[in-house]
Amino acid sequence: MAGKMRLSVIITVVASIFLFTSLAVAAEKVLKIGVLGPFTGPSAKSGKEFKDSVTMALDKIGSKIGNYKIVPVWIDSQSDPAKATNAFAEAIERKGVVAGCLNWHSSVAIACMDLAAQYKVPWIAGMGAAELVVKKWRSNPQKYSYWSCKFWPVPGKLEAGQSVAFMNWALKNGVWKVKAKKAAIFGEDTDWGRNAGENLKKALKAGGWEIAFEDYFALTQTDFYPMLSKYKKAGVTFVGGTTTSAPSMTGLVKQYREVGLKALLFANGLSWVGEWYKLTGKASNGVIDVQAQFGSKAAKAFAKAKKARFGYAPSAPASGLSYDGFNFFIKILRRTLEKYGKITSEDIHKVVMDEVNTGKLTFTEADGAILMKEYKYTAETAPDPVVDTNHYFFPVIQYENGKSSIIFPESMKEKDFTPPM
Amino acid sequence: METGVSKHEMGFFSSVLDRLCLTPLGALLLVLLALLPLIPPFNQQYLLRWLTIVALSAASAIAFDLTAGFINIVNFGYAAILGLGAYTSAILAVRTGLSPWIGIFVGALASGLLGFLTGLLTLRLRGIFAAVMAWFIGLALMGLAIKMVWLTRGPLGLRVPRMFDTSSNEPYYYMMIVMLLVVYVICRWVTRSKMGLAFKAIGQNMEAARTSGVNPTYYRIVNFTLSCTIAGWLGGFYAHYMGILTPDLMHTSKTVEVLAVVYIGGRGSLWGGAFLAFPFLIAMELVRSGFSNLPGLHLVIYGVILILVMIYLPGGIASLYYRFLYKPWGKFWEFMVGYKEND
Amino acid sequence: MLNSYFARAFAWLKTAGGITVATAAVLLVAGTIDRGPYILVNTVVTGGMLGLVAMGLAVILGVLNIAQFAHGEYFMIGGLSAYYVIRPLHAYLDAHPSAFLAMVAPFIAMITATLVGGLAGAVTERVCFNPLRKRSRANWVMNSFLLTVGISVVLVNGDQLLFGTDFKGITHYWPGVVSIAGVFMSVDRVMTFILSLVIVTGFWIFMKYSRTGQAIRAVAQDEMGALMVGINLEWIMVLTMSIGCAMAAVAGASLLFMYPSYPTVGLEPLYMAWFVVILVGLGNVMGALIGGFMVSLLKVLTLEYIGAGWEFVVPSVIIILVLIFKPSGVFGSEVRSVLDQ
Amino acid sequence: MLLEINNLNAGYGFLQILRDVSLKIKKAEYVCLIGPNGAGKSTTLKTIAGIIKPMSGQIVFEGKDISGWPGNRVTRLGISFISEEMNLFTNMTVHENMMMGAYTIKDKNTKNRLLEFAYGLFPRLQERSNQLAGTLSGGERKMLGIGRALMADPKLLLVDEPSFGLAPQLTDQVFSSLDTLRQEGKTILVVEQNVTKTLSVTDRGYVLENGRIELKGPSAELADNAHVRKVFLGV
Repeated sequence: MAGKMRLSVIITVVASIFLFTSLAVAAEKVLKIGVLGPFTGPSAKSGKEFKDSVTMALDKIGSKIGNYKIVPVWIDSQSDPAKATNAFAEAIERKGVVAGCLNWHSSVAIACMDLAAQYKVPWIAGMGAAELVVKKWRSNPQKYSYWSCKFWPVPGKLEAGQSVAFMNWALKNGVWKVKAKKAAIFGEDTDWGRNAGENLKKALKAGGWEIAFEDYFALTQTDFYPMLSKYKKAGVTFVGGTTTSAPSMTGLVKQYREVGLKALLFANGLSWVGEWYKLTGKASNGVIDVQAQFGSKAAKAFAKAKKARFGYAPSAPASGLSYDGFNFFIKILRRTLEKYGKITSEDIHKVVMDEVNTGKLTFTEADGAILMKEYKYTAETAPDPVVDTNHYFFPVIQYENGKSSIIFPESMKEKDFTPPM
Repeated sequence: METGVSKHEMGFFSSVLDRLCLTPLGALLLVLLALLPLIPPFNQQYLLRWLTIVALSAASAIAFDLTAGFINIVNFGYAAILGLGAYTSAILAVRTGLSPWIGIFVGALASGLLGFLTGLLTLRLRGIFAAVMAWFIGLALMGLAIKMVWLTRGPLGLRVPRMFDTSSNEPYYYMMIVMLLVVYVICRWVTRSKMGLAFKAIGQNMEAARTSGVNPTYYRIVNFTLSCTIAGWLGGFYAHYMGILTPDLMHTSKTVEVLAVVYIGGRGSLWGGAFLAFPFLIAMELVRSGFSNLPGLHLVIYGVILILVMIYLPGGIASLYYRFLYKPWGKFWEFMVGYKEND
Repeated sequence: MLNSYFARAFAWLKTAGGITVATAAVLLVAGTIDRGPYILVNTVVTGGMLGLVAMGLAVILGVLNIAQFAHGEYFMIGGLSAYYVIRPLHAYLDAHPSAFLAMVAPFIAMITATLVGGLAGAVTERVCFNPLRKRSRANWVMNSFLLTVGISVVLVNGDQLLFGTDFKGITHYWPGVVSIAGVFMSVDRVMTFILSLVIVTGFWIFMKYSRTGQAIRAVAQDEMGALMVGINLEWIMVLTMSIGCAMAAVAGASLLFMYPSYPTVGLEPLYMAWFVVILVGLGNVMGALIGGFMVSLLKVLTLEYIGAGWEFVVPSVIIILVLIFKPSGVFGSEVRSVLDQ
Repeated sequence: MLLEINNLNAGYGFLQILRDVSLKIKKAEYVCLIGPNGAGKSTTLKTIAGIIKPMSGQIVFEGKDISGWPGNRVTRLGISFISEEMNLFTNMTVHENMMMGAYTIKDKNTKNRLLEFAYGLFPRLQERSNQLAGTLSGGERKMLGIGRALMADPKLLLVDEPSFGLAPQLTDQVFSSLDTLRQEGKTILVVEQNVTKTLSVTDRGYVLENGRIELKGPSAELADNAHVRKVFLGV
């Protein structure tokens, strides 16, 4: 019993120590910036990639902007909007975060937008792609301008549009022949999966495809034999969809080979987790995808450096986009310092409003962007970036032995499309 | 739970307290809670936000304890039933524009109805079977919330109008504290009436209770209905406080969180979990934020504490209170106000 | 003689178990005729795996009366151990090809996983359940259940702290695809199916004929009686927990090609194992195998006729119905067990 | 002395039931323990059998102090306990139950010999050897309980309420089989409610009241004792 008492005493003491240390005012010229990500829970892997990318970006500038020392504050969203808001508010009030960047889930974005507005703390480069985020943002652009520079456009703009555009092109040019335009859509049963599925459906219908199936499965699903067998029986010629869950996606790709489905597989998000090839092996040959690539020299160097330092092959969206997002953020901070001579939440917000959201301040390859040519926001597109081949753009790629090559659009093509056999 | 002192012997103050089922210590803590937003460091918004969520957990713990600690059935679908209340209120607000102030009560009714049905369905079942049944009802409910996209928007998340048109947390905090008190008083009042005895009798031995004239059917259904109604009511508050609802709210792990608080706090005491929630959950938050380099550490600690309590301290923190503090405090109060604690 | 067998078979068909099995068989045949042989093949192969996961749970439930909520975590431990054995072996094989080693390497991984899982189970029993049992047997089923909830939380987050969040998986154990009745499937699946049948048969023989196996059954039926005939209860409890966890671990190891090991991988196997165990009756070990096939059929049919993602809703509803009308499971007797308290 | 108990205190949790109980049993004796309900008769047997841990006191069996030993070790030493409710393995056949009784014996020949002896004593069991124990009648269950205990080749049999829940002629049957065992040289300690019957067959007896040994002596003397007659026989 004494042990129990001691335990509770220890807990109380630890708790009060935390409280008191936190009350100590931060030293001058320290700039605390928040990094929001899912560091625990089902998406913890993406959170880890965020964290490592931010660490690398900080090391590059020696954690200094002018005479400000940058201190990152990791905010664990725990993949849960309620918990995320708790951590978010605490980071701002207790830890003194003046601004921040990144985020993964749309539901977290929607909950934290309100807090960013309430505390007037600018937050940029959140990934939550769902249309709901855009809708909420547009319902009060002034208020929600604190949550700006969405770093992943609504899926319809890129993934669905690009893949269907590619298929239309391939069919027209005879590089791919199908018996019937019969498609099956799959997706994880989350905001992301459903939204992407909806958009793909729209794009396919517009392209004259018949949608034979639409299946949304749980994030934990790894057995797709029944689903794929069903597709095979019905003779679908295109299977497309997305999931952020690596076990699901790699399982699906592998099993799609195993059941002998001869359709073209559009597996959006296959390489979001660095180890994907360890999980699929050759089964991924011929699968197409629409996504960011470590294409440029700088990007490849980054991927190599990250692998050397942290021991895993980074994924382009989680590692690359978070790296770009954070560097963009640093650029905004520098601009703020240059313009106002100091960095405060209000100043950063002014820069975002006056220069970023109007398209004056962009983040380009010259600035060190590794995934996109240029991240640019305009009044029309905000909070989404400008999407085209010279700005934010995902090409269509095809996997071959663990590597991917751009096959579409033709202007960027690295390799010819190999149709499924 | 007969009171040792008859009503007219007590002073007005004590009599009011007694009607509210509070001990002077409890009342003091309540006053402290009410004043907390004025005391640094708790005058910061994030701490108020934490406290609001913690108070919500505390209130959930009380309602959960009403079934777990009294009729000895662990409602493993508790989070889902709370979620049902949240969704009902939220959908009404979004679709029909119903005021959240009415909506949360409609949500409570919906959850209560489901609680009534669950109570009916688990009548023939005992112990682990009833827990598993409630679990599967919860899983089915969560599955429906995910799949009925046309109604709930599924995992896309349902945006919910907030209760107060302010970004400040104070109104929510005070509302939650009032709700906490109401939940406590209702549960306390019920459990110290004759019904509470019946609950305990059923929880300990259903057959014996039946033979001694207690009708388990009636009491079990009443218990389930009441507990679930409260859960739904709290769910409504959650919906209109967070402003977004996803089916994740109904996940089993959310039930586990409440369950851990109840068991560590001391089941069957009602106040144990509610009291513990404040220091414990806030300490956990601090561990999480203090050791952000070791994500998940706080959950390991959480689990280890639950295991240790289950093995070595089945009565939870409440039993420590009864063993070490209750009597000395009782004497202290007797001395100070001439009031004799009972209960 | 033949007549009496028929009579007994008929009588059995009229029981809840008989009706369920017969209905399942009819549904399976109807589905197969309607949609094709892949329904049958998928049901059978998935069923074997489910049965294996569920059996470990049923053993622990039946003998120790512990409603294991952390079963998925031992599944995760099995996958993890197999991963750390098979990765270096595969790396070695890439450098020094050897047909024989390629054939047996997966077995080495699975055996290691079984041993690690068994050890983990034994440690859990000694560290958690034994002290609880010593302290109090009152309300045992509920208390031990809640204890497993705590164990689950610790193991999931401990795994994340120690091993990180990477998806530790492999492409395959044995390469290649085979065709059964015109349905293609990977060699791994077929092997896992065979393996699960072998393990289940071996386990059945062990329980039925070995001295220790009989002692385990005896403990399950009457602990006091077991003590009276001289069975060492503590040893049997450690052993049983160890066997149950080892079964989860070997399932996790043999399914590594489908479920890479990561902290929260255990959730789905846990749900599925519980579906099976509730369906057939708590603690009915052999029924768990049949239940595995039935739940697998349910999954396949749900996916075929209703759509993905409903695999949780439809079985949940069916389980609720089972619990309402046949709380002891479709094969269970009406005798109230200790689990009923 | 086969079994010697000195100043035994035992109970459940904080509730003490036995107070300073002492008793002695010689080899091949047939001893009974009688007393009113709740006096602690079953508790005594359970404590000897190792099912309940004693709070203090000594249990010496064949010169070995076995107090506090777990039940399985006590059984191995040659003490078989037959509980009131039998604790049969209801989902096993009669034969399997019997074989479980011989769990501590590894030698096949010994097992067969013991099985033959037990079936010889209860031919009814042999007839039903393939039936599930759960389907037996009350009398048969009793026989199986005793038969199973005999399979461990015990030196000392502890029998709790052999007549409990049985019709009179079945009770007689059970008692006559105990008598046979006794003639085979087994030592038996029996706890009974049926005082007249018990005292008429046993050698010696102890009277337990409120957890204490109140009287002891040869059974015939006890049967004539005024106190015993008043309390138990209502005469």
